[in-house]
Amino acid sequence: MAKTPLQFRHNGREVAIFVDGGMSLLSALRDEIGDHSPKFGCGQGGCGACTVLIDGEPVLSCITLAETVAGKSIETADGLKTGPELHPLQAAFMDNFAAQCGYCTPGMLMAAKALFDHNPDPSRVEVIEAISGNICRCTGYESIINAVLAAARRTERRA
Amino acid sequence: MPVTVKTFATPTEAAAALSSDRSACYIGGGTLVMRALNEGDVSIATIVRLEDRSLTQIRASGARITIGAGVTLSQILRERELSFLHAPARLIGGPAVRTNATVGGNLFAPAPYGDLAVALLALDATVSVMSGYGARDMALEEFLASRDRSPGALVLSVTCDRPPAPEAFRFRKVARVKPKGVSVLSIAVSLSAVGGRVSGPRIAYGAMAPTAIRAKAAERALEGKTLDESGIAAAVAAAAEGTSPANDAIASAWYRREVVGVHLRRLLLGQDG
Amino acid sequence: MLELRKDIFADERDDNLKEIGKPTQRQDMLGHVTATSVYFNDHKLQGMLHLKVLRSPHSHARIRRIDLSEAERSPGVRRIIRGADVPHNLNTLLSLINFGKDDEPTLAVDKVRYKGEPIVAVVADSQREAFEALAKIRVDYEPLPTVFDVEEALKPGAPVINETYPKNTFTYHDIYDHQKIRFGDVERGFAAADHILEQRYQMSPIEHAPTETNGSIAAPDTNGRYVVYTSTQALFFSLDTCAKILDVPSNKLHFIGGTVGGGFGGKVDTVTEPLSILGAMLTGRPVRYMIGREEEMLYCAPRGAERIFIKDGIARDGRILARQFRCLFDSGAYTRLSSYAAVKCAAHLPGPYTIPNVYAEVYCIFTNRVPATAMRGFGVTAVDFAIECQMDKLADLVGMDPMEFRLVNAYRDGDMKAHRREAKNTALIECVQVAAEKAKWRIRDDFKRMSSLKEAGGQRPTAPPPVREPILVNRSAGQQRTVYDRPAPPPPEPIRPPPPAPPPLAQPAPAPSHGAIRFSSVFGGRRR
Amino acid sequence: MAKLRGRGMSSMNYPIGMNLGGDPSQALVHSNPSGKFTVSLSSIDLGQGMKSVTRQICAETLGVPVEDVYVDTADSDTGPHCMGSFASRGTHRVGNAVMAAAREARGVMMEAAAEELEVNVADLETDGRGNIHVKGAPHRSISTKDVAIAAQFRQGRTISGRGIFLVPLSDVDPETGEMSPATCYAHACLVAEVEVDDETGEVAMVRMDSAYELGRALNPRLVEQQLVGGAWMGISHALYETPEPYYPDPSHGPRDFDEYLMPGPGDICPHDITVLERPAPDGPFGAKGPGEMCANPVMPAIANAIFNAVGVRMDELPITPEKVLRAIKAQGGARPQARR
Repeated sequence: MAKTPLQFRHNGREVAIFVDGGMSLLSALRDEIGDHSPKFGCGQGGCGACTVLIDGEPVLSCITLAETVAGKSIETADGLKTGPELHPLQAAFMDNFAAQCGYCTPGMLMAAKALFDHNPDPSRVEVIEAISGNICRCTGYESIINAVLAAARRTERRA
Repeated sequence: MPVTVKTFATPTEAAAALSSDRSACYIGGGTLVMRALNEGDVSIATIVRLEDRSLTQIRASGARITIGAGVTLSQILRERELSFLHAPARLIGGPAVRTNATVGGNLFAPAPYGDLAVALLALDATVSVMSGYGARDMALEEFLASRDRSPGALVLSVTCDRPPAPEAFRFRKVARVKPKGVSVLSIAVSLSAVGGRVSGPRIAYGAMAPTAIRAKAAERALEGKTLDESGIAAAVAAAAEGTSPANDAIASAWYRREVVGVHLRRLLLGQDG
Repeated sequence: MLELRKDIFADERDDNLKEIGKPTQRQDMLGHVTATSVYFNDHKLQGMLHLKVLRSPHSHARIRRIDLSEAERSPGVRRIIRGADVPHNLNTLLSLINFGKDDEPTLAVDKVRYKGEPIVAVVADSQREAFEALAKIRVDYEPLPTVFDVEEALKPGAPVINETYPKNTFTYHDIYDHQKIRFGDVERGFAAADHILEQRYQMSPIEHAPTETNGSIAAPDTNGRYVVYTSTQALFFSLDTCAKILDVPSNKLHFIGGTVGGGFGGKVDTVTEPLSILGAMLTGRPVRYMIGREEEMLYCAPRGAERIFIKDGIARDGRILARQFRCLFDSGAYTRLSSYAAVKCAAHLPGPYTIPNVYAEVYCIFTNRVPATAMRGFGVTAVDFAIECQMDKLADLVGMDPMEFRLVNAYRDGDMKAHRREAKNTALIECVQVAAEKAKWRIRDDFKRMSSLKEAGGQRPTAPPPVREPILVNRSAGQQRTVYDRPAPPPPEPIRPPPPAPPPLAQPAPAPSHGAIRFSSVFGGRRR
Repeated sequence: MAKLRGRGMSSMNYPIGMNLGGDPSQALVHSNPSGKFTVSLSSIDLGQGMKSVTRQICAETLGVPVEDVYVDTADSDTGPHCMGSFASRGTHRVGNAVMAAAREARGVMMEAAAEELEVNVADLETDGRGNIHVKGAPHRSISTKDVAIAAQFRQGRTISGRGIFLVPLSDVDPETGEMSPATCYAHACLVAEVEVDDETGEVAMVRMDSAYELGRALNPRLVEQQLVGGAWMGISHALYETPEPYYPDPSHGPRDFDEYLMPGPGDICPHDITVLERPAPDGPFGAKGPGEMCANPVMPAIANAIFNAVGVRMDELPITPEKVLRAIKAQGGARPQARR
């Protein structure tokens, strides 16, 4: 198959790979770069498990054509920690028992981070809107919503 | 045969590529095309991309606003000039979908999708389309009617008038799942009132036909009326006239016809729920 | 908010424990929030191939001919697998516990019995190439008449769906087409009843919809075995099923899993493992078979639908005297686990109530739809829906409060159940009492004093006379059966004041009493 | 236009483990030379918390801190047989197997400690903090680490244990259905409040109050996860979900998460839960299993609440706005029942 060279920033690091025609960003990240933190949940843009940030905006990597991210900056759940230190969202997800099977968690975290980076003190309604594209089949969402709200309070305390 | 991605600088080249290759498919945000590829649609062998700044531009001159086909829904939500489109845009997908989903792509979304097209239809929008024969403007209604019969048509932009006042344009999406769900139906209404009486109302529906449609019977019934229970009664009674909704996984045709009048009434009277 | 009522049944527990009862963090939580938990699909193997299956477009058809010639020449194709390539191409999941006959092929051979049934598998270098090859396979079908309704399937002359069970019903005890429950004499119970209520209920099929779809990766191991990374819910169940289908000793297979993206019963059926392992055997390469979301939604086993008929005979004072069931399980085209669910359903009847006369017939019926399988509570979920809707109607019929009506009939320690075992360790009464208190739903004091304990049980409170003429017409929109009646109850004497409306929701939940322990709760941080 | 509220309830029980039994599970527990323990299983964690619950059961039984135990699952080469994660059997069946294995391992550990302290095994107890001491004489103590080192390098003992739990398979009488389906049952009662729009048939959840009896809440946060998430699934089953919207007509099956309807984060409601604990005689520390039953009481409670609100009986799932609207129209309008 014809391969196309592709360069972008992945969690702050410059990467260069070759992609097949029509390859999704999700496949590029998982199969070419080896970042398994974005998950395949549907390939339809319907579940949010593959959510990553492109230049700070949340996208569904399964329906994003890999070639379109040339020169852009991609953040995935794998890059959330700073060194060994958990991101406030990760810590809050733990405290609130906001994961069961854990498969939606990376996408939830990135959807929440997209909100967080623009709006460090969201309302419950804003949190619900932010995760509205992400399916969780285990928790019933309440613990996730509260984790994001708690993370906001946690960051306020730090500031 | 592997998928080939062809990226062009000008609409003319892109349109030519589309009309010359039956297996070619234009990709906007990817919400439709990438999904098809992921699900194994082998009829698509060529993906056509267009990198033209004008596609992602929003140009306002007076009341007229032209929105590039490549403008995304999240771009609309950031744009104060387009505040009248924020309601429909916010009700589509989740934030991540809106980062990819484009105005142009929404015009091709099959029912029950395509809520933005519903809003644009009620705003008497026109569409600038590039085909093998070159670019031309056409009414959105005409475009939607011929959409599935004209493959290879490339939408460049959509143009409409900004509503004179916020209350002059209203949008309501009825979905089972909150806050993000597919339309049971959606309704957009733009109306100007002269001396307290409605004049030249535009009512558009989503999911009440294979594409977004105008509710002409209801529009006629509303002409010259006042916006109160009795004034709108005739329009509400005629709400389902001329519609041909489908049975699908979201709702049945029967249900859509039953409740379209209820939701039209609530929208016209400014009631929530 | 979750609270523990330690005061109830306290004397039956030793609460002097160090680790049990503590809100300890999950062992897997750190992995989840750092996205480092490893699911089957997170294993990256060198030179991995991709497997996709051709699915039937028909719900019921004979396969006349399969033409693979064009597909075999398709670029990137490493191997095409047909039913004939599967060593033991007929299985039933519960054969592992000697229950039922083999009735389902891994790849359909002569006939397809549901839309989406796998017929041919393609192993190729990439998913795209597998999809392209599938599109080049030509199958010549002869469509056959279909049956989608369980009652239609039972009628004489209905098309035979699954030749292993020519009557379209699973065979119980080698002789019966259903599972029986016979306890007491329902006819005598009906004769003694003041009211008879016969109703029909329909449970929908349900898709499990785990966020991770079914899938597996199989690879030749260094020691001549095959390592299999899988999303199964039952590791050895899947391993032994594969050993049988592939006709290999079980120690040739090394299954690795354990961290699964949700299952809810939808990952027991072992639909991907046999093919990914066979693909690895036939190509000598790692093979991944992951079900797509649309495939999972449309063609993978759901919770089965159930149609349930209940006929109750009830006395004016609220005692249920007889209860009769007819339960029709829609198993789809193959047995999978529905045969088991039907027996579990029979065991559950008549619900957690003490009824002297119970009669039940529970059928596992074949139709031309996707085979049904296990899902969270199957065998019980649907019949509990039916029973509890019925209980609400019965309470209405005799003019009783629904909570008090449950308490009148609730089973208690020492009661005899319909499957002829004594009830032990029961707690239904206490649950009703606590829920009523929590919801500020007023019940009479004598009901509050009841207990599940044999000795402390006391008399079953008799119901007060109806507060109004019972509504004997049925309001259901559904196609309901009859409600016919004995002579009307005596005119109401002392009228019990109806319970007050519940307080406004704004009011906070009642403070925990009786030294109840509350845990920081998922509902703790609710902000509006 | 009216939005009418109503309350409904349901109560039920749920059998623990595979019906009729015959579903064994095994566990292996062993110590490393520093007195830290590994539980080896082939059981699956689907998110229900198998790894965490068995970890706590093992630690409690051994008498060591939970940090000293990790659970390894699921590898068919290292984990012994387990029937699988279904039928609410994980906590009860696997928990019992782990308990048996941990008891055997504890026995060896105490013997080794007795030899080191030169006392009678019967006189020893664990403090749950990693030490073993003579009853009534805490100063005569040895750490589990030193015991493990002694056992491994001096005494030549393996501090390990094997466990299996099996409820023998019950027969079923073909004529009467007499059988022994389960050894214990969990219980529940739930009250649901809904709001029904009598012009559109839409049903919105207002709140839920529930009581669940689960034998023993081994970990209240994990129990809460199951009960809250399970109740969400119950709402979903009651009002939204179906792969066949026109059953038994199989057409229009949903293909994705847009068409397959489930309550979104904007559709959920407050849910107050009380947990009761009546220990099961044969449960690990009395535990039963909350995993499956948690969704069940919600469905009928909602159907009954809808009747209370508008006076229509909803006997077919899912209870879509269309079904509610058709029923209301068939009865000539909403008929609110006595407010509860």
